[in-house]
Amino acid sequence: MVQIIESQYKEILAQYIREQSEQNLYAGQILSRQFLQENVQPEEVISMHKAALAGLHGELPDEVWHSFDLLIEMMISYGMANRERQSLVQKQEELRVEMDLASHVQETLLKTQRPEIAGLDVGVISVPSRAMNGDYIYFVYDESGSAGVAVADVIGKGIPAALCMSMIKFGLDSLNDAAAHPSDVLGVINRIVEKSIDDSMFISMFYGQYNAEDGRLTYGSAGHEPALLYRAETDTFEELRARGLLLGVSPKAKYEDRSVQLHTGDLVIAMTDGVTEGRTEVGFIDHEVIFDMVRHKKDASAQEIAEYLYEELSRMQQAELRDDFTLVIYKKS
Amino acid sequence: MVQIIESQYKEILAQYIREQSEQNLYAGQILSRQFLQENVQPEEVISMHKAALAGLHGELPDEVWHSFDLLIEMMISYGMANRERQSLVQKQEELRVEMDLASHVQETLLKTQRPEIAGLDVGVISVPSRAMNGDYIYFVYDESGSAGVAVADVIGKGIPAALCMSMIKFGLDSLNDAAAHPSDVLGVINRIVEKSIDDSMFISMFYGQYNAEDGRLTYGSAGHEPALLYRAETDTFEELRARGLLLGVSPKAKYEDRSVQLHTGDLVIAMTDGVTEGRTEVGFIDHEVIFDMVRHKKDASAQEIAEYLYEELSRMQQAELRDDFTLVIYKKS
Amino acid sequence: MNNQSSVEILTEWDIVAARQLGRNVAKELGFGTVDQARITTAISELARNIYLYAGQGKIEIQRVTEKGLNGIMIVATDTGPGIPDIRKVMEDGFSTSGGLGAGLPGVKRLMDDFKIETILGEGTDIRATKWLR
Amino acid sequence: MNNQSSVEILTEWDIVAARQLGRNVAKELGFGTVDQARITTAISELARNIYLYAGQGKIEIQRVTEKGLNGIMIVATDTGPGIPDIRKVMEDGFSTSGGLGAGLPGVKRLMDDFKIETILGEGTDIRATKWLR
Ligand SMILES: [Mn+2]
Ligand SMILES: [Mn+2]
Ligand SMILES: [Mn+2]
Ligand SMILES: [Mn+2]
Repeated sequence: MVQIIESQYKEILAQYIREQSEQNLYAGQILSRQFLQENVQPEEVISMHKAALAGLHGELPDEVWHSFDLLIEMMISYGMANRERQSLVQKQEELRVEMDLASHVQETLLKTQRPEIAGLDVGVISVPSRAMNGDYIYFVYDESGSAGVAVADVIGKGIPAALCMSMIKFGLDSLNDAAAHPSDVLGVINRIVEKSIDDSMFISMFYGQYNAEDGRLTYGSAGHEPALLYRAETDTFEELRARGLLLGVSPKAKYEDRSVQLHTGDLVIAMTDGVTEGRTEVGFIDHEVIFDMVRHKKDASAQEIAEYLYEELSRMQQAELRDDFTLVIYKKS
Repeated sequence: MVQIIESQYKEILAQYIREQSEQNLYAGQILSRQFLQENVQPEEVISMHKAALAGLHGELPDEVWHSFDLLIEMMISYGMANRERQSLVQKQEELRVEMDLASHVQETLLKTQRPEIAGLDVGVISVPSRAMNGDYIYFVYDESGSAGVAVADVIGKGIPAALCMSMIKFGLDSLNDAAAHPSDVLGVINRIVEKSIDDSMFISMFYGQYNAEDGRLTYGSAGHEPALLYRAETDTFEELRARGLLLGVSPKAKYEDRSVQLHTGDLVIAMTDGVTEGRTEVGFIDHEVIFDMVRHKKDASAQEIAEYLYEELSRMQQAELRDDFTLVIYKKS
Repeated sequence: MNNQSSVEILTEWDIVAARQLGRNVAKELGFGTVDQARITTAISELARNIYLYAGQGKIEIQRVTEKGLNGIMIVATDTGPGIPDIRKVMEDGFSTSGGLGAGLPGVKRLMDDFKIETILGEGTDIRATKWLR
Repeated sequence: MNNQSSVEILTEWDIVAARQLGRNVAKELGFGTVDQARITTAISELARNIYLYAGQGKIEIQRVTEKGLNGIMIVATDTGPGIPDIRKVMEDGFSTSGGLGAGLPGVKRLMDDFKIETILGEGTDIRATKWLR
């Protein structure tokens, strides 16, 4: 193998010394790619070059050959660096496999079931910016027509954030009450978070509780992005804001319950800041942009609207999600 | 900067062509290290070499100069590879920071408090083989003198395993009963695990429940390494084994309750397989080896015994932990 | 100020022609030997991607001026299948392995500016610029 | 079969002497120019670590034979502070940065076999071998 490569190289060198054509250089570049793939180190390339030149022009004076010997010495560090790269690439590959497994475990561990309630159409999308999602959606519902949804965002991304998600999931599991008031749910989760994680991590959460019997949505927020309410009758938007500290800041934090009456065709869009703070070439994404998209698609199903918003907004960000992107849509039918 | 480097290189080349001494080569190697640190790429080294040689021996024939032009072309791929290395090193550094934060989050999230019970001395050590621990120790105790301990090992390491730990912690938290029977605890956790994670992940667990009133230890096991019982009176060892499938295999798995009477000076040593399956140069670590170590240190405190076992056993493994290493010692005083 | 010329990439010979065009322009603009080699290597990688994976496309070489700097821009366009996951092909560790889009992170490193747009089923447009300093 | 000779490392000049010793032995054993350069670079790295961080120590060069192969073994011993975390210094990314133990993963890559023993407060013993093929 090495001998074939050596004679190929000598051939290219001979032609290049004769012709200096672009084609010779192209042949050289292809060979050099092959060198790299077959772990030929740069110091070996110099040595091969010296041998090839000696074979072609053995008559050259000693200073030429000495000069190559120094050059071999100079290339040893680059050879070491190249071997380091190979080992780093391999490690990265192992890590990729580990992260894929981890994000699969995260998915199974945190899976939640979309409410099936008469008169309520639910759409969901959640796309992580990196391997592991730091946004979280949790549903709880019952046969009497209550449907709660928590939309949470851990401040911070990646593995540390992913670890916190399970705490939220198990906290919500332990409540297990689809009719619970948002203020109570946020209060309980706040105390768990405050107790379990240290001062550098915070979580924002929107909690919405829909009651199919009277069509009211009760909601609360722990420092979370406001949800949007689209009013079908007037074709207008309202922001659903409620006061409350981020989860984990203080065990004494109090949360509000607010409520709105939903009518046929109304949409509630809860989201994380990854939806609105996506940067485009011209700056942040404006709420007006989202309004227009929602209006354009308002007659579609909740899931179709969610996917449409993701596609349009991620296109505007040149597919470079800087933050996890999560949307939940409740559509009253 | 570049000009200083260039003239330094020319100087070294001139001397080497004249003397060919080891010292010149050493000077070259030091300069080459500096090149690498200052992001001089290998193609630039060749170009610098060509220029230096031209300055010293401009009379050399054209084939020499052409040959260097081909060599520059050959080095471009190596330059790309080197830049890739730089970016990989940086990514690895970022990952290191992320993993440090993650393992800190894991620690705070999973923290558990060592029982404080009259007549019971508790020792604990848990050392991860990588950034994140896939072994887990959980304590629960009450004022009536009950002290439960769970020692768990996720089959698998790293981030995916770490994500599973929180599930166990919150499962055990929800029980919150220091007097619960091991068979019940293992049954509950088994159902949570079976429901929450997929078929590729399993967890082994030893559960021991000590009652200070009568000095009995009741224990059960879900496919976990047997615990060791050291009898002070007879200076002998017993293995504490109990039947039961790994957690997560089947929702119907049943677990045993077994029990032993502890006397003053007796030691219960629960551990994960990282303790016994550490490989040394001569093979696996034998139980007899551990027996001798325990005998040697039996009069020390439970914590001192645990730390002594870790130091001795990790020394035998040449400090290369292949698996997470976890030990809990209950010593009846 | 723009000044352009281009080579259709249909055969491997066209890769050499694109390199030659790029090298000529780079030399005229005053780039040194090392930068010429980098620019032609970038052209090679882009042209090979067209040749191997898109089947059809072209390489344009433009002289560009911005903020008083002169530069050379390689524009590689094809009507191939597009790249399904740009994030993935732009990741390190792929640049030296084989496969679709191999070498794009390498091209990005050889040049100063790099921009890629791709639409599935329609094709890919890559622009890479090197400035003369 | 063993055949040894050694150089005490006290000044930077001793690094050059250790290199020269290693190169002579490597040449005599029949190693080519590239391998000679790799072996002397490994010697340099080890000797520099002694010079910079341990203050005192020595480099021995041994000719070794095993399973019919001839080889050269560099033995670097010092009575310095020892290395607190071997796992860390053997990690990639440190080899090209500065600091204690810099370059050990590099030495490992330049040679065929590599073994390190260190005791805090007592010193470090590194053995690196390259086989002639
Ligand atoms: Mn977040
Ligand atoms: Mn966010
Ligand atoms: Mn494990
Ligand atoms: Mn284990």
